[in-house]
Amino acid sequence: MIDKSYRSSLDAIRDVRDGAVIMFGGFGLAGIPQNLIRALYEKGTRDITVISNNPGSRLGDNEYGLAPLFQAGRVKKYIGSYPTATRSFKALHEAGKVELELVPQGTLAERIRAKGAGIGGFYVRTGAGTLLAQGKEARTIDGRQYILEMPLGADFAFVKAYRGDTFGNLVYRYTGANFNPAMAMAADITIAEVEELVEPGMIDPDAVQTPGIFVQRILKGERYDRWYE
Amino acid sequence: MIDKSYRSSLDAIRDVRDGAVIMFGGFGLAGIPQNLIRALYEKGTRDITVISNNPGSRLGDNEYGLAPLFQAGRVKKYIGSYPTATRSFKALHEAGKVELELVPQGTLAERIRAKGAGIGGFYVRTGAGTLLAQGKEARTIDGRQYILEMPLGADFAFVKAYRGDTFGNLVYRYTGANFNPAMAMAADITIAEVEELVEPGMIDPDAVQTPGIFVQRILKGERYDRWYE
Amino acid sequence: MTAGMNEKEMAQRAAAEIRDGSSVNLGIGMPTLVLDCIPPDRTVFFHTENGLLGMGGFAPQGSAHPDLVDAGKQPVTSIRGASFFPSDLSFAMLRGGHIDLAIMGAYQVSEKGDLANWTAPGMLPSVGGAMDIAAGVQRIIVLMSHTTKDGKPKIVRELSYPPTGFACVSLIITDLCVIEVTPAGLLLRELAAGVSAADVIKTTGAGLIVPEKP
Amino acid sequence: MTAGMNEKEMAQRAAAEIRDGSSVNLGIGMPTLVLDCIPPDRTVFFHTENGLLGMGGFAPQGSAHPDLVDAGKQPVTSIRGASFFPSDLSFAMLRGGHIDLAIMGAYQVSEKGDLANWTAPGMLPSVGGAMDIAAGVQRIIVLMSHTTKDGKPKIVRELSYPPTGFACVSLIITDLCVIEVTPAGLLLRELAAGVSAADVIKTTGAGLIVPEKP
Repeated sequence: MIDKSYRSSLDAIRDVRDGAVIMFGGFGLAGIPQNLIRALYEKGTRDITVISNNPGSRLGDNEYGLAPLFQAGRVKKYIGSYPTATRSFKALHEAGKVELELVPQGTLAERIRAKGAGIGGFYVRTGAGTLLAQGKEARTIDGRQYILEMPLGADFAFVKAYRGDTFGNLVYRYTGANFNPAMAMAADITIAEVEELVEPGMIDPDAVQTPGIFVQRILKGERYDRWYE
Repeated sequence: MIDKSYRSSLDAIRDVRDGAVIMFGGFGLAGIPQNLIRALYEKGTRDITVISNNPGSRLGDNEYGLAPLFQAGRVKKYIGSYPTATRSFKALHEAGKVELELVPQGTLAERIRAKGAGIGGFYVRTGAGTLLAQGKEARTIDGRQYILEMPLGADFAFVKAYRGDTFGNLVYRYTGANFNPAMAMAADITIAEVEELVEPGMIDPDAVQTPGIFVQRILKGERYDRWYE
Repeated sequence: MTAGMNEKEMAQRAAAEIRDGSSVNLGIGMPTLVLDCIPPDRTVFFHTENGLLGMGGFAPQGSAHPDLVDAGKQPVTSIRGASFFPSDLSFAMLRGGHIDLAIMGAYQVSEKGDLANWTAPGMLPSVGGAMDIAAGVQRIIVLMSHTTKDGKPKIVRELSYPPTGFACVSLIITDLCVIEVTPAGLLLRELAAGVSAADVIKTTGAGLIVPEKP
Repeated sequence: MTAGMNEKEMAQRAAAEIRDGSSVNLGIGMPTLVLDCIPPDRTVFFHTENGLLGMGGFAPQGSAHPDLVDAGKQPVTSIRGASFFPSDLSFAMLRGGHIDLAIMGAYQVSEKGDLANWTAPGMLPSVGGAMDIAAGVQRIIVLMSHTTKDGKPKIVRELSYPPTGFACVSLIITDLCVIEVTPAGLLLRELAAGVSAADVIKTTGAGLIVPEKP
C-alpha cells in the first residue's frame, strides 16, 4: 500500500539542500505552508530561491510567514509579485543582498501552471509595453500586443491544503487555495502539509482539487497559527 | 435578484442563428448536453461549426449525441479529436459535405482553456513534426521541438453539469466534467444544462467547479437518456 | 463646507456605475469603500483576485478566518452563491475578459486612458495583479484624488510614471469631477458640488472637452 | 501449442513493468487487458485521459453509470483514493510528464522508438489523445502483434505510417518477444516460449541487437 505521509515537517524536507529553488503556496498569510516554512528555517538551508506571491507579511511591527527566512539571510533570489509586503525584503534588496524577479500576479500563476501542464511558453497581454516586458519577446496577435512568458518550475513546492489523504489527494478551503494547486503541479518534489490527514477513500473523488499524482510527500502540520492582518 | 435560469432547452437556445460556432461538452456520451442538442436539432439551425471531442457516438447500429445533427446535414465544419467515432461523419466527410479540423485531444482542451484564460497562443510538443503540425509555427525550446497553438473560442458553449444554481455555478460528477469546464470559459454565451437546478447558496462555495461568471444561461434538462456503449 | 466629493461620496458615485448582476474587482484602498455602497436590491459579484467571486464585506470581529481574505489581505465574508477558486483560474477570469468592471486607484491617467498605478520612479516596485487587471478587464474606473498632495495634476497628457497598461481606463472619478475617456479625448461629464469647470481645467494636465452643461 | 504469447500473456508481461504506486495510462483495445493483471498487493493508479486517476476495472453489469467511463467509453469503476478532473487538467498530467507509464497499441515502431499508432495512409484520421501521450508520458510501452495480419514487419527501420511521436517508445512487447529501444538500437531482451531469435529477426524490419543469451 502506497503511503506518502511523513511524520514531521522536518522529516519531509530533510533532503532540501542549500541553493534549492522552492515554491511556497499562499497569498499574504492565507494558505501558507507555515509548518514547512518553520522547519526550513530550523534546518538552516541557505541560498534559497523563493517563488511566492509575497516574501512574507507584515502585521504592525512584526513580520510572519516567509519573512524570517529573508531576515536570516537565507534567500538568494525572490521571484514574486508583491515584494513590498515586508520591510525586511525592502531593506535586504536595497543592501544588494537579495535578487528580485518581479512578475505580475496572474502571469506568475500562469507560468507555474504552464510548467506543470507541459506548456513550453505562452503569450499574454499583461505587461506588454511596460517595464516588466523588458527582455521579453513581443508579438502582435489579432492587432494587439502580447509578450512571451516562459514556464516556471522548482526543485520543491511547499503547499498547504485543508485536508489530504495518504495518496496525496488535496482539498482546499476558502481563499486558502490560491497558488497552491498550480505549484503542486510544477515542482520536481511537492510536499503538502494539511490540517487533516485522512486515509484514501475518505475524500470524495469528485471533491479532490489536487490529484495525488502531483504530490510526493504529505504530512499533518504540527501547529496552525492564526494571524489576522 | 439575478436569475439566469431558462424554462426549457429550446427557450435557452432561441437566438442561436444559422452559421453559429458552437462548442459541445462531453466525451463519448458522458457529460454531453443532450437536451440542448435535441433542442438544436428541433430548431433546425443550419451551417453549424461543431467543436466537440467527437461528432456523436455509435452504439451497435445506432448513433447518438451529436450524430443526428450531422446526419441531418446541419454541420458545415467539425473541429475535434475523434471523427471516426461515427459512421455518419465518415460518410459525410468522404462525400465532401463536412469540413474537418483534426486537433489532438489535449491540445483541443488547452486551446479552449487558452481562449477562456486570455492566452494569445502557446507552445506544445504534442504533434510537433507530425502531419498535424502542418502550417503551424515550430520553435525549439531547451533543445526540444514545439509548435504554436492558438486559442479556440465559439459563439456558444453548450455544457452539461450534474448540479447548478441560478447564478450559474456548476458542479460536475465522475468523468462527466471532461471538456465542459474549459468550454464554459471560452464562448461568448455559455448555456448550461443540469440534472439538478438549485437556489444560490445550496452549493458549497468550495465545491463549485465552474463559477457562475462563466455561465450566461442555465436550465434543468428535460430528460436524461442513459446510454451504455 | 469644502468643495468637491469626499472619499465616501466618490465611492458612491463609482457604485452608481455598477449594474445589477455584474462582476466587479475592487483595488485595495479607497475602492474597497464601494463594497458598502451597493443598494440591497442589486446583486453584485465582487471578485477578489486571490480566489473569491461573491465577496460580501469585511468580516465582523470574531467571525474572521485567516484563510478567507481579500486582495488586501483583510478578512472578508462571502455571499450566498459565491465560489472559491485558485489563483490560476482567478486570473483566467481577469485576463480572459470575464470580469465586467474593475475599480482601481492610480498615480496618473493619461488622456488616452493609459494607467500608471503600480510603482513610482525610485520605489521598490510591487505589481500584484494590477497589470493583469489593466490588460483584461472589460471596463476600468479609476477612483483617485484629482491632484497629488502637493497639487500636481494626476490627469496628464503623457504618463511620467511607469505605465501599468495602455488605453484601458474608461472613467475617472476624482474629488472634483467625473471624466470619461473617449476616442476624441477626455470628456468632463460631471462636476462635484461647489466645483467649476475652471477649477478642473486649472488642475488637469491634459486637454478637456467641456460640454456647455457638463 | 502455438509458439509465442497470446494477448493475455502479453498483458501480463506488460503488467510486470508496472511498479507499485505508479500512474499508468492504458490505450484502448489490448492494453486494457493489463487492468486485470495487477497483483492485489500493488497499488497502481490507472489514468484515463477523459478525467479519472484511479480507475478500478470495467463496471459490473448493473453498476455502470453513463458518466463514469474510460477513454474507450466503457463503463468503469474507481478505486479508493481516486480523483475525477476535467480534460484540461487530465492532459496537463500527460503533457507535463506526471504520468509514469503509458501502454499503447501501434501500427509501427521504428528502431529509434518513433511511434505510429494514430492513423494509416488513406484512412479518415482520428487522433484522440495519442499525440499528447507520445509527447508527454515518461515511459511508453507498445503492446502489439509482431507483424501485420499479412505478415509484414511492424518493427521497422523508418516509419512508413504517419508518426504519432518521435523517439518516445521505450519497450516493445509482441507475441514473439520483448524488445528494448536503446541508444545503440533495438535490443532483443526476451523471447516468448517456442520462439527463436531467428524467428524474430526474420519478421523484424529493423536491425536487432541479439545478446548471447537474450
